[in-house]
Amino acid sequence: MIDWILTQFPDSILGYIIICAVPLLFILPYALVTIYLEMKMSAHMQDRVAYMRTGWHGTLQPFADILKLLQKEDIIPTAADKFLFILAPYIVFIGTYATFAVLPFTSSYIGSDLDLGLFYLVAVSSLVVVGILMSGWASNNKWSLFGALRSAAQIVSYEIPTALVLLSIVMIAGTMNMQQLSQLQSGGISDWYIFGGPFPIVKKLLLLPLMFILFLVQLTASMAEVNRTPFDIPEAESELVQGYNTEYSGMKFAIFYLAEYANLFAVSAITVVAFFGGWGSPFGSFMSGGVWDLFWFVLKGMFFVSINIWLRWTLPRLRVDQLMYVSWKVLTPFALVCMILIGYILVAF
Amino acid sequence: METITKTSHGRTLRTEEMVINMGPQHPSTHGVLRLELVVDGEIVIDVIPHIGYLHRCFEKHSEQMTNYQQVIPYVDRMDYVASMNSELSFAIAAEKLLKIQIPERVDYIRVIMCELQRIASHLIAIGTYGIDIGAFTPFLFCFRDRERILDLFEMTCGARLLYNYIWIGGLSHDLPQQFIPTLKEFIVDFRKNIKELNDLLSFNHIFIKRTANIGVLPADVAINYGCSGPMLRGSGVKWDLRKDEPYSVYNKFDFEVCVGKGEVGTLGDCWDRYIVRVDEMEQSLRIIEQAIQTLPEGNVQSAVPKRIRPNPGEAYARAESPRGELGFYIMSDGTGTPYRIKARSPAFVNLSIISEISRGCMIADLCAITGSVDIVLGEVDR
Amino acid sequence: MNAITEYFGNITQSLKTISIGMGVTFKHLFTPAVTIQYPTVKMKLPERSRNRLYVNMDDCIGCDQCSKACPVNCIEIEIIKSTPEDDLGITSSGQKKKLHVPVFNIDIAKCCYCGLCVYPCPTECIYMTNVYEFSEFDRNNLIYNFAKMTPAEIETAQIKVKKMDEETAAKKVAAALVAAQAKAALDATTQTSTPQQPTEPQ
Amino acid sequence: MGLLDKQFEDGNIVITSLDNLMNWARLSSLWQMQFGLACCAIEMMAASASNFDMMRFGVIPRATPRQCDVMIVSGTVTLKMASRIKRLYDQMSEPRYVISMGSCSNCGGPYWEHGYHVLKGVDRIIPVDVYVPGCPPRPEALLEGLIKLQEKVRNYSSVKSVA
Repeated sequence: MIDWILTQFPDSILGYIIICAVPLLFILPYALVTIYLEMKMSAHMQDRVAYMRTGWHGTLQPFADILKLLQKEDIIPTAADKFLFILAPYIVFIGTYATFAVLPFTSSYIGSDLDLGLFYLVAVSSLVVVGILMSGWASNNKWSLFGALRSAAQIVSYEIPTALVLLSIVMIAGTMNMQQLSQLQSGGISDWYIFGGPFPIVKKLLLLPLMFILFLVQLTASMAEVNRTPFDIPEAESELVQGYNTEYSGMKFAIFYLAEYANLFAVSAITVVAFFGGWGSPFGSFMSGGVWDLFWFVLKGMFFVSINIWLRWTLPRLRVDQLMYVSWKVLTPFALVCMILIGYILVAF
Repeated sequence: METITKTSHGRTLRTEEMVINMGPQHPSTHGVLRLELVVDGEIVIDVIPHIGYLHRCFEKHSEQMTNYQQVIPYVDRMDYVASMNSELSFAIAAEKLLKIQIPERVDYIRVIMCELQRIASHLIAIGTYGIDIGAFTPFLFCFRDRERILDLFEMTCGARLLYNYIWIGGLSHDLPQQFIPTLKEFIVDFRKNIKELNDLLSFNHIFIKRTANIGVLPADVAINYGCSGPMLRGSGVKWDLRKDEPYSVYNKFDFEVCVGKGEVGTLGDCWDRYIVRVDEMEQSLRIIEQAIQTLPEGNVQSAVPKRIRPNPGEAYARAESPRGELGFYIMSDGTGTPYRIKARSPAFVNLSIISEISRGCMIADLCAITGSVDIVLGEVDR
Repeated sequence: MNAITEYFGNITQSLKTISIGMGVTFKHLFTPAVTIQYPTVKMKLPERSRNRLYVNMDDCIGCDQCSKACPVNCIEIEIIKSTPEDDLGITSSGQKKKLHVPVFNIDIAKCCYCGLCVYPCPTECIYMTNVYEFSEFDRNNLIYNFAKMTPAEIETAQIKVKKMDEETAAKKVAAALVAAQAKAALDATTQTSTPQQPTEPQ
Repeated sequence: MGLLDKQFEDGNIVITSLDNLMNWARLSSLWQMQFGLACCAIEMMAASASNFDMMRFGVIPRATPRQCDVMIVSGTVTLKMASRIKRLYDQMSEPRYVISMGSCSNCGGPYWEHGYHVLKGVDRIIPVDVYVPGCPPRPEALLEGLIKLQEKVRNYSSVKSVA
């Protein structure tokens, strides 16, 4: 697909710009659907119905929200650091958007087929924290500052279990390339790494419990990385008002909002690629190839997005120190032990 | 403001305290309370509560009324989450002043209403406490159940929140026909819902970790500060005016006084105060069940005085509101207008303990502590 | 050892309680919603429901009882006496109306919906209805005027009353004059027998 | 107010339909400011709870004034609180609307006569769009006020000469 675009615009920067814009084709509709999905899901969990008045069952609501945010006055507080204040939401969005470059949506499309795909992911997703820190600092609001500092501590801590989990996957797969990673698991449901990967039965059974633990670690860490309940302490509504985005209004806030949802999909996609076979169909070669790949990838991604939503509307929030406890004393040791065991299994069998 | 602390490495660390303003518009101050925090990073060093943002001049107002009956709407608006209990407290005080005997049916209905109101009030306390801790769903479950209680109230007296139902010497209406069956249905459903609430929130491990050992209030401190209600019982003191100084017909019912036991943490922590409220809802259901079984017949308005003109004198009566001991002191000069009315509001007294128990906790804990105190600003400021 | 059991206990407890909680919310995902979709579906209010006040002016006798009972003084009533030849009709309970009511304003914005005005009304003409949808863009629209009299009617009523008052005053003066004369005559006759008539106290 | 506010001298079919679209977006996504003052706040909470579910109208409670469209003044405004409400209103970003909920914020309510510490109507400090009477108004009454506000927003025109 990328080659095709480049052939259409030979030797021109325009081709690259178009390539860069391709993920937007996915993110924007996805964000609209997810906002709607989240509200509807949470509402039905709480015995109510949510959006009903715009279109059929309120399906047009996300459009209304976005259009309204477009019209809102864009306030920059007098005492704010104007440059950073304006820059921050874009940095957050860029950090999230950059991860989409290496997500293998189908077997034929990947933004950039990097050999260091997973490494790039871990590196680039830390950019978000810079943006959040910026916004918190530039707002000149004490609550925002708290949110930003909490977020920095949180994301930095949770990078480590994520990295360890991904490292284990890299050890098993022997590649950091996201596309190859998906290719390895394309042989149907039994080849997925969550079920031990495409290995002989003994090795598979040995890997299975470890992979399950790693999956739980990854799920928890990914929730923390996107700042969602029970790890939403940077924007903890009942403590810090809105945390780092307290002072943001209108479109700038919309960008934060969009970035949050895009990030949600990005981390879910990482889980999917690492454990659930990426774009691979669960039935092996049946229903695979072309559009089916995209279908399976998005379906699996949305499944984990829904799990995130489900957890968000069930659980209370952790405290800052407890958050650190979970990361450093639970997730990191578990991931480390699993990684060592996996190394042993790989060598021994 | 600059403090120099020694780190474990022996080097000195220069930190500065920050003054931060929480409220009057803040999601977890339950209304218009303003807390002035002095924080060192996330650690709260000092809390100074500022009140008066909802001062509605209740006491001055009641001295302007031409009739004791007219005070009741203002009593309603004092503790707007538990109006029935406030009304009962005021009615008892006024009846004491007037020296009137009320029919037994009135007493029974009052008890049913007050216990229903106690459940409704605790539901709000529990639900908003969930929000303080970050769980949104329990709040909506609580409000769903509360709505059914409000339907019962509306069926009886026509209003959902501020009832003007308990009058001096009687009630404004008798119970409607379909009240008892609807109430019985509600009791059956609500028992299940309490269990569900416990599954979802009370025994959730994150919730326990957030509230256990936080804001520990030792019994002696609680007594010294004059705390009452779930605040005091959460610290393990068995003090409930319904049992210890029975008013109305509470001595006829069999129920337990719920106290905190320190099940998951230290005795007197936020979780204990929370669980006391959950347990009290079950006890209220027990009282209601007993009351509807033995509900006597009678006319609810037979003792309502045509003209309320007490002899010069004074009276004080107290009752157990969902927040604690709510007392009214009424002074009469022999005219129809009350000469002086003073309310002893439990939320005000309970609130005063915030700065005592929240020193050294984190900001997130402070939200948990304010929530567990369960203040209603209308009653704090009056 | 204790620390280790606590550590693993914490983890298992968290996983267990989280899954229980998730079970609860999952169950509710498929229970029907309790929402009443307000503008399309309206809840049937109970009979005793207390909402907007209404005054049936045909029955109002202008006794001012409701206004006195109101704790917030949001009812404003003015009355004009009627002349004997006026027939103001009777209320539905058969009571004869004796007073014109040119002004009967209720400031619904001030009203506290306590219902205290309803009970003292002798003709049950003021009552709370179950209308609750009456929000306004302008606050002045929330002052409800229930009186039906036109300005012309008010004026004629006032003139009549004035005339009647004047007549009665004149009558009174005449009567007083007659009485005074009679008294003087009486005084003159009794002066001799009674030594001292007590005068009015200062 | 917004980006397109009063930028056009007169309307044509494009601007009018764009107006309609923009107004539709505004009216169906009125984010509410999450703050309560007194008794009415409880009914406001009840209105956003399951039984009445204000979110059906696109109303989401936001804690920060910057991201809100509608401020529901729910309860007695005391003189001490009045300055805070004014400040919160100033912090909201345009276009912003105010619903005055209940007797107290309409005109002081039961405290209008003797309440020495009560502001006699919130419209003395901030402009009010819709007055919802009641003490406290039923949740349905608040929703009706919201629908009234939506009607008001629907008829808004960004063209100078308002028909």
